[in-house]
Amino acid sequence: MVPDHNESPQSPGRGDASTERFVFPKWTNWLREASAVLALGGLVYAVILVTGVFSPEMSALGYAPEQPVPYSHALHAGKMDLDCRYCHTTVETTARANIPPTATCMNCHATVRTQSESLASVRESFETGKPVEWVQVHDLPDFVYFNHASHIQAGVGCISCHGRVDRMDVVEQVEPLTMGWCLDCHRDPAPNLRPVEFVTDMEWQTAGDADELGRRLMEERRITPSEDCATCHR
Amino acid sequence: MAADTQISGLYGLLTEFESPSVLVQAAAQVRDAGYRNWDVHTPFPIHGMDEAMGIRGTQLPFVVLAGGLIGLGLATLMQWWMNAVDYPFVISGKPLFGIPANIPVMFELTVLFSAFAAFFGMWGLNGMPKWHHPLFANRRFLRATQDRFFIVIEARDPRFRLHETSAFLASLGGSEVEEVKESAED
Amino acid sequence: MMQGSAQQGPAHGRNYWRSLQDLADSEEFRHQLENEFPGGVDAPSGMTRRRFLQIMSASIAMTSLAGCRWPEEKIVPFAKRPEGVSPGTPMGFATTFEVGPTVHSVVATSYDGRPIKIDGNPDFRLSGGAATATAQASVLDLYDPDRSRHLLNRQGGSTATTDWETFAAWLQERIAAGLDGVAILSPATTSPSVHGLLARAATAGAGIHMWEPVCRRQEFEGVVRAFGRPAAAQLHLDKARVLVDFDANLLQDHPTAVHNSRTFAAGRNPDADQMNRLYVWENSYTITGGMADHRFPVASRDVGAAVWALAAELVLGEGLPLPMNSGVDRGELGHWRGHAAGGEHLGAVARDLMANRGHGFLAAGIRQPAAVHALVHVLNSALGNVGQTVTFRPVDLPAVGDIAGFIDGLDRGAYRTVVILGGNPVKTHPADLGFNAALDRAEHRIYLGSHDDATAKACHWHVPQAHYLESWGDATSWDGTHMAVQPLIQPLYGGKTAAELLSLLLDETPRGGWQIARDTFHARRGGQGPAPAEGTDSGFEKTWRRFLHAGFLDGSGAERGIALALTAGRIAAPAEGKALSATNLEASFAQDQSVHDGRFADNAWLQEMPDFMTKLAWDNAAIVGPATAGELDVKHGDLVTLNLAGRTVEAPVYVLPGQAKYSVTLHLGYGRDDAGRVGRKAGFDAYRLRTFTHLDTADGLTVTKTGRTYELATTQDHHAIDAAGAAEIQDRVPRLVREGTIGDYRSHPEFVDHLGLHHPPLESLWKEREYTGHKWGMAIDLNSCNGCNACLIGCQSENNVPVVGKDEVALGREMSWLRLDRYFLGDPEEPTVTQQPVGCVQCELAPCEQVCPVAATVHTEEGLNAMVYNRCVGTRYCSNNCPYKVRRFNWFNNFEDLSATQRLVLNPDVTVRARGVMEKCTYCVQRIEKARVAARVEDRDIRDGDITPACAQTCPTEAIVFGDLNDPESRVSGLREQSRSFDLLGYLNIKPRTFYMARIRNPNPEIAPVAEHGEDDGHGNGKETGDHGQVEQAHG
Amino acid sequence: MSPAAHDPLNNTVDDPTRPNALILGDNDFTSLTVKVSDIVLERKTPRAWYVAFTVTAGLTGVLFLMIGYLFIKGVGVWGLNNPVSWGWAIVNFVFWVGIGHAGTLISAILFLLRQKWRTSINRFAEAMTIFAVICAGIFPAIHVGRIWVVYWLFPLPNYQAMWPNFRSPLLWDVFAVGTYATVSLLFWYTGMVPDLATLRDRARGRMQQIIYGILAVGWRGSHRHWHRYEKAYLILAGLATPLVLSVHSVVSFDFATAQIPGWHTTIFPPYFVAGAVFSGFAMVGTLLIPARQWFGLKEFITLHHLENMNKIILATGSMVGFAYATEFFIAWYSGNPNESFAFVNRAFGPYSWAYWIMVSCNVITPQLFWIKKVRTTVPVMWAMYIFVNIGMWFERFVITVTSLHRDFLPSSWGYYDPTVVDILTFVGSFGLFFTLVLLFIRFLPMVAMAEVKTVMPIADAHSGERRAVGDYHGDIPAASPEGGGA
Repeated sequence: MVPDHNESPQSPGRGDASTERFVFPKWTNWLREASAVLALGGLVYAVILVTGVFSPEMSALGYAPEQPVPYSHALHAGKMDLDCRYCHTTVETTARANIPPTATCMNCHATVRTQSESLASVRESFETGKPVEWVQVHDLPDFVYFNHASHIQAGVGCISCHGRVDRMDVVEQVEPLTMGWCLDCHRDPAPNLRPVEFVTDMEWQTAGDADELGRRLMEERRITPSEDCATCHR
Repeated sequence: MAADTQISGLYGLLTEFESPSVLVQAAAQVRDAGYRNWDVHTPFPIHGMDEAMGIRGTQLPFVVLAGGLIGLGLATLMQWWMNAVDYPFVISGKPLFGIPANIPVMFELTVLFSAFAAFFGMWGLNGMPKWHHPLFANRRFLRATQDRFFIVIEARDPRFRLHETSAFLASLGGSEVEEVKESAED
Repeated sequence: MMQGSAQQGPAHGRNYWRSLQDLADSEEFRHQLENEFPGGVDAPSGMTRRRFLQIMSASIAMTSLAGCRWPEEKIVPFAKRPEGVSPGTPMGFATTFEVGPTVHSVVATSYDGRPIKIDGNPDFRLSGGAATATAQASVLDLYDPDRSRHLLNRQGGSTATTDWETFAAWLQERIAAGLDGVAILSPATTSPSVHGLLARAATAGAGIHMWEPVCRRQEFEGVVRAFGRPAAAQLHLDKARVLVDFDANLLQDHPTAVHNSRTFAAGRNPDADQMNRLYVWENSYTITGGMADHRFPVASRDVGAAVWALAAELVLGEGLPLPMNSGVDRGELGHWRGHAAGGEHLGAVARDLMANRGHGFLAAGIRQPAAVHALVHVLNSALGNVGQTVTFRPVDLPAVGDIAGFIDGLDRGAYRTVVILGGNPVKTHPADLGFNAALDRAEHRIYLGSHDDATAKACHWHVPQAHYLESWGDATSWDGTHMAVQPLIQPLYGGKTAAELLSLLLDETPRGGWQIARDTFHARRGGQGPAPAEGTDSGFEKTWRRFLHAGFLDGSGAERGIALALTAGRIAAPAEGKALSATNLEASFAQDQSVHDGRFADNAWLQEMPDFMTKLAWDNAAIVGPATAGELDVKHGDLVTLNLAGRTVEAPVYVLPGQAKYSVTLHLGYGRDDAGRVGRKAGFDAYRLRTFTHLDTADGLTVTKTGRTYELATTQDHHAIDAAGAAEIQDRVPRLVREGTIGDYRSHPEFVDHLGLHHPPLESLWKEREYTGHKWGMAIDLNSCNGCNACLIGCQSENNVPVVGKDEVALGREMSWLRLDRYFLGDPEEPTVTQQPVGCVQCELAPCEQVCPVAATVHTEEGLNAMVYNRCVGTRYCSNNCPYKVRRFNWFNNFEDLSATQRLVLNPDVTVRARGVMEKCTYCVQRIEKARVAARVEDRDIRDGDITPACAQTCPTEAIVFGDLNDPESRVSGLREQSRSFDLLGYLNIKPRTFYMARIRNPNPEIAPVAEHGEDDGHGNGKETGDHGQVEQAHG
Repeated sequence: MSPAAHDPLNNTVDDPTRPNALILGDNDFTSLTVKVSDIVLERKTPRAWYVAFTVTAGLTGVLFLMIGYLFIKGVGVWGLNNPVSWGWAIVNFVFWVGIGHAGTLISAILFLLRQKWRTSINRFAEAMTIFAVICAGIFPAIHVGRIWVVYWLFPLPNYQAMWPNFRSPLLWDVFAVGTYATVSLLFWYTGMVPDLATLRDRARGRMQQIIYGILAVGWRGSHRHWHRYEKAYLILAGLATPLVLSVHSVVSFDFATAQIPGWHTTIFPPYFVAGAVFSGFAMVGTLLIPARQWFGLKEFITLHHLENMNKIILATGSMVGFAYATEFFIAWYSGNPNESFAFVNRAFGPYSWAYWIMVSCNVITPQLFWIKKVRTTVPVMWAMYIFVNIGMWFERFVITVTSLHRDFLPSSWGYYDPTVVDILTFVGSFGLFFTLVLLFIRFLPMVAMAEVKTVMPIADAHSGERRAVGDYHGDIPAASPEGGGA
């Protein structure tokens, strides 16, 4: 864009031809719209980043680590219909749902599939007393105090948090287990409540309206889930 | 006619003044001559020029008002929804929503949104940023931001006739009238 | 990764929240697992439930930091789960903690096999659920990283690590010929097993000597002089209406101090018909002195004179007849009548005692000579108190030599092999006996000790001593009850007990601690020979199990005791020494309430625990009174040289109000240059001035300034208070710590209301929230609280409160959630003192909450001021706005330097707080939630008493009561209704949930004419009626 | 007065018949443009600038080192403790925010009040405002315990489903300071666009033309643009005026809504604003005097300007002094013993040294500006500015620390000493501030050329006509030569 004008004013107010002028090309006028779009897009991107990508949902959902023993819940809890509490014995009475000791496995596997290769490490553990190191799937931060017993006693089914474990060959996390997700249920527990006797039943469905049943159970059992911070954080 | 502008690639005609007082009178004459697509370029805002050019008030205050109201509404709704509806906390035994504690944020967001409205509204109404303009190619025009005063009549003005307009401009008391070319397409 | 850093911060974020589970896969932990519990258990089935290896494996192991998700965690279940154990559920076991002759019956809480907390044994009469600060802190010693980890053999300057078997083989060869030439130096112990073994050793020819730096020898001698036989005096303070404490510090330095505190507090109920009255003569303020209605500061050596003067006043002034065999010469009494040490009010005290014959009680402290004790017993007998407020349990004192005999034996060459059963005598021995040189003469020196300390380094063999939580054993309580010591954990470092070492010396087949304790138990029940083998005698097993379960053998003690008759020979009057002056000061050696005699120097909780009176942490000091300091021209923090009979030590000066003139108190047990990392730099070594002839007090101390100063870290008065500030404190304190006399209280029960600040009626700008469910609240009775610090350590242990070290304390960054505010009022030479425990008071209109920008501290539906550590960003605004300044900020990562072993002590029910996070008392919300879950599981409501915060649980005087203010039947509601209740800073209209009960003093009207208390608010008649609980809000 | 009257650069003569000129020397549009823009475009950067820049950049480095250390170790590296949880960081924050008030005040309030003398100094003052607010903004961000989660203070959607607490004054601070910084930046930038266009059009280097070209967003002096521009500027000034009053009011709420004696005071908002203006003007003066000296701007930033600033300093300094007195009066009059003690303790307690430094610098020193000789003698006034800066820092120190160190319960009384990290962080913030100032005077137009042109006598399109009262061009000397630009 060479200027077409060679006359140079001689005053100190510059405009002299001694230097070349840079004139922005015409397309630069599009940058106005482009920058507006970029700014808006950036804002949307940041919100998505914070709410979505930084959220545990992105990293935790679908987490299905390989376990040292290829134990299939689908086989044991599904096909063979073992009750959850056969192995996770303390779930009704204590904060933790225990992982069964090797001895529990050997209750059956002392006689069943005694030569199976995949059970070799179980047998070894039983003989040496060295425990099997399972990989924890549902892992809350340590500043969160979750109590299995009180949830079981309130009639929250295993399925509400752990999903259809009876269909999982490898256990995977199906719920986000975030604070917001916990709060959803604490604020409106009715849909997730069932009679206590059915908490471990994966197939259980109410005949009537789940919400209505939930509300009735809340009343009967005086279930008023707390939203206090101190309930879970102390 | 506008048509011959297109053909010649002419953007408009420019004339230069040295004193603001002459400029104001010249502008009034351009206004009186009935031109519409014309402008005055000055290094600083000149008092009385609005009248001389016949510019009516800008819409900007309404834009700002709208921005301010949006800010105020957003602040009120946000504080109410966040602290009283979506996640209510018991804080120092206070009510979940109380105007006094929310006034500072309401005020700040009102001002913030108004300021954004004023800033972006002004540039938007001015059609800016606009880094490219035919006038920038003119050497003499560089002094428009320094110490000289210009009147430019665009070729697309319905009353624009190259020779008549040129003569009219020359009669206003400025220095030599110059043609400004439309830039080539990039 | 992203998740982890967002929540927990960069770099070492993990450590903050996960300290428990973190350790599981660390190198150190594996090392412990594999190498440090190598042996089997010596009691096959008795130990099953506590098999550490198995139980530890239940913890959750953490592995790599791999992946974008937060780190993978591993769950390591049991291979075979022991019966009755469910992971993550704490269990309590009764055991016994012994400090010299003091025995604490405790319940230790075990979490996945780790002992994490010590509480008093609620079933045992003398503890009643309360435990002293020392007993509670003892669990930390278990995890002390500086404990000896190996059996060491030092020969000719080289140190070799060896093992028990090698040592046992060597020792048995050495003593094959018998125990002649063997000397055993033992600290004091009450263990019948050890006593039995020592007696057998003596029979076998060994020389037995005892050295306990702070012992009750003179007390027993006093009983012998008065009654002709040794006995342990059993105190029944609840029956006493007038108590006179001569330097005895009954509420702290007594084997039944916890029980004494409780019974004393019971006798001080201002609403009962009778309220007891306490007179104290002592040189340095003790907690007992703090509780006194009348306290007379007097040099420790002059306490005896005060007793004589009181005796003279009683006998000659009030005509108290002296009983038969009193051993007191009436003529001699005349000499003492009106002696200056007794003070001008002695007549009034005497009359008070005479008026309450049979309901009085006099006691002398262990630092007083036997003759003083004897005279006190005579007076108790004469006043008819024996059999009422004091009874006796006859004991047989073992025939053992003292440390002088031990040194003599070494010097004579009689002892060639020396076995030291703990106690670190190289550090604690009297300075004048040439102990170290004598010890060097022994050919073989064996030391059983917890640390590789100075004594260990002076010996050839160092056997690591087992912590009591790792040990089997037994003990005898003050009332004679047979107590059980049982382990909760396998010895971490292969430690042994004294009994086990003695068994190695004496038994052909050395027995383990379990067997020894069983055998002794068997013998105690009248059995002959060894205890029946396990499972062979079901009757025995049943009682043994009951014994272990309870922690003591029920009925084996003398609950009442008996009255003894006087058989005294002539009781010698104290010798009058040269008058004390600024150039002839008294050095008074005292046990320290933190480190005792130095044995707890490595206990960080105790080191950081502020002294209840000086508020000094991490140090001892030469304590002088204000007037004496003025005469000596020394200031607080000046470093001075103390010179006692040519022995010198440098010490910082602490000017303490109420210290007797010309008496300098020096606390023992500091300056341990042989201690571990915790105790090494703390304080100065007072043992270097302490001689065998003057173990308790010595004249002739001089103080010279060095011109240097020393930084003393205190948790109160962090900075010297200027005159205006001091005046303001004097003005302000009566409004904060309200107190009055029993006279005021009876005539104007609402007097407490008038002590507050005058202010218009308090109104809120908004409609206040109503709490309809539970409404937790706490009452703290200032009338009972004596400031013993037990609550402080209980809180620290329960809530993972970090230790920050001396430098941080000096800056004012101590972390204690609960603090004891100590205020002196009145004349600095004879001030009164009050203690006020202050933790978060859980204001309903909490000022901290409204200023938190991220809502990290909010109210729960039950009115708790919850602190959410994981939400806190650390603006510290809440702390600024807290009028009580009870919030504590983690200025650094306070857990960074803790090893995996040290982290074992942390309570997994409470979040370990990160750097940059505010923390505070939450009324032990974890216990509230636990009670709630328990109630939910059992489908019932929470009952009053279901929830006891750690501080309330351990309070010896039951001064802290927690409960539901909405439950009209709860204890705390009842206290709220009482007219003594008041809110601290209630006029700020913040509605604290913790309230205080005013202290009521019971001064002798003869000494303090009926008082001005209650009138000194300047508007005494402006009383308004109203809810007493809300008095301050209704009226100022 | 007579010697001063002979000084051609003295326009502070008290002569009611002859108003003082705002722009001195024989200047027209051209010479003004040249003199100002050549500082940026033509003049060789003085060696002193490089020396100064090296020093300030080094100090900025110290600031970031200290922040890094703080980040690694924790807030404990400062001298804070339990009663005194806020120390130098908050003091520095309030100090810098206060300084940041002068710019917007000059731009906005003086603009609305038609004080034409503002045009020479407003650019500089606004720039200083931005830089001071940047320095201020650092402190609240780094003073929190967990810096990496400080974004929780913003109402961002998150998986905890939590929102900030809008009742907290700290949150108000976030909004107030954030808004203030944003609006100040918009205002400053808006004002600078015509001057950036001047630089663009005078620049000879291609890079300069491009950069200033981008920043000038295509400004070409169109009057249709000027029309909206002036409206927008007026609106922004109108918005910034309550804002400038609100920012320090909100900052004062941090203290005033707390219940610590010495903080819990209704007088704080006006008192803080007066103090802020006071300290801001002092800081503007501190920087302006060397700048006008070294860059030959005495004709545009005249003694008259400085004198006017000194009058404002005198006025606001007196307000501050009055506020100090009022606090004591109310402390006594309220009958609240805690409040009374807080003030007795301020004046006579362990921190009395800080209190008396504050009083001497803030109350006594500015009173000397009653004397005309003092307020028109440059070195003297510069020394006074330094005193005021020191005094105002101590004011914040006194308010923050002495109130905290002894509050309700004597058991928790303490004392606060800064650590080396505290001190270096503060010194480093000056480094950052001066670095930014140096960059500003090197790369951006220090004087608002377009605005100054409007107050030059020749700018008046109606020159010769009778002036209306209160007209924007009010004070043009009648005797000044007409049409100087011809």
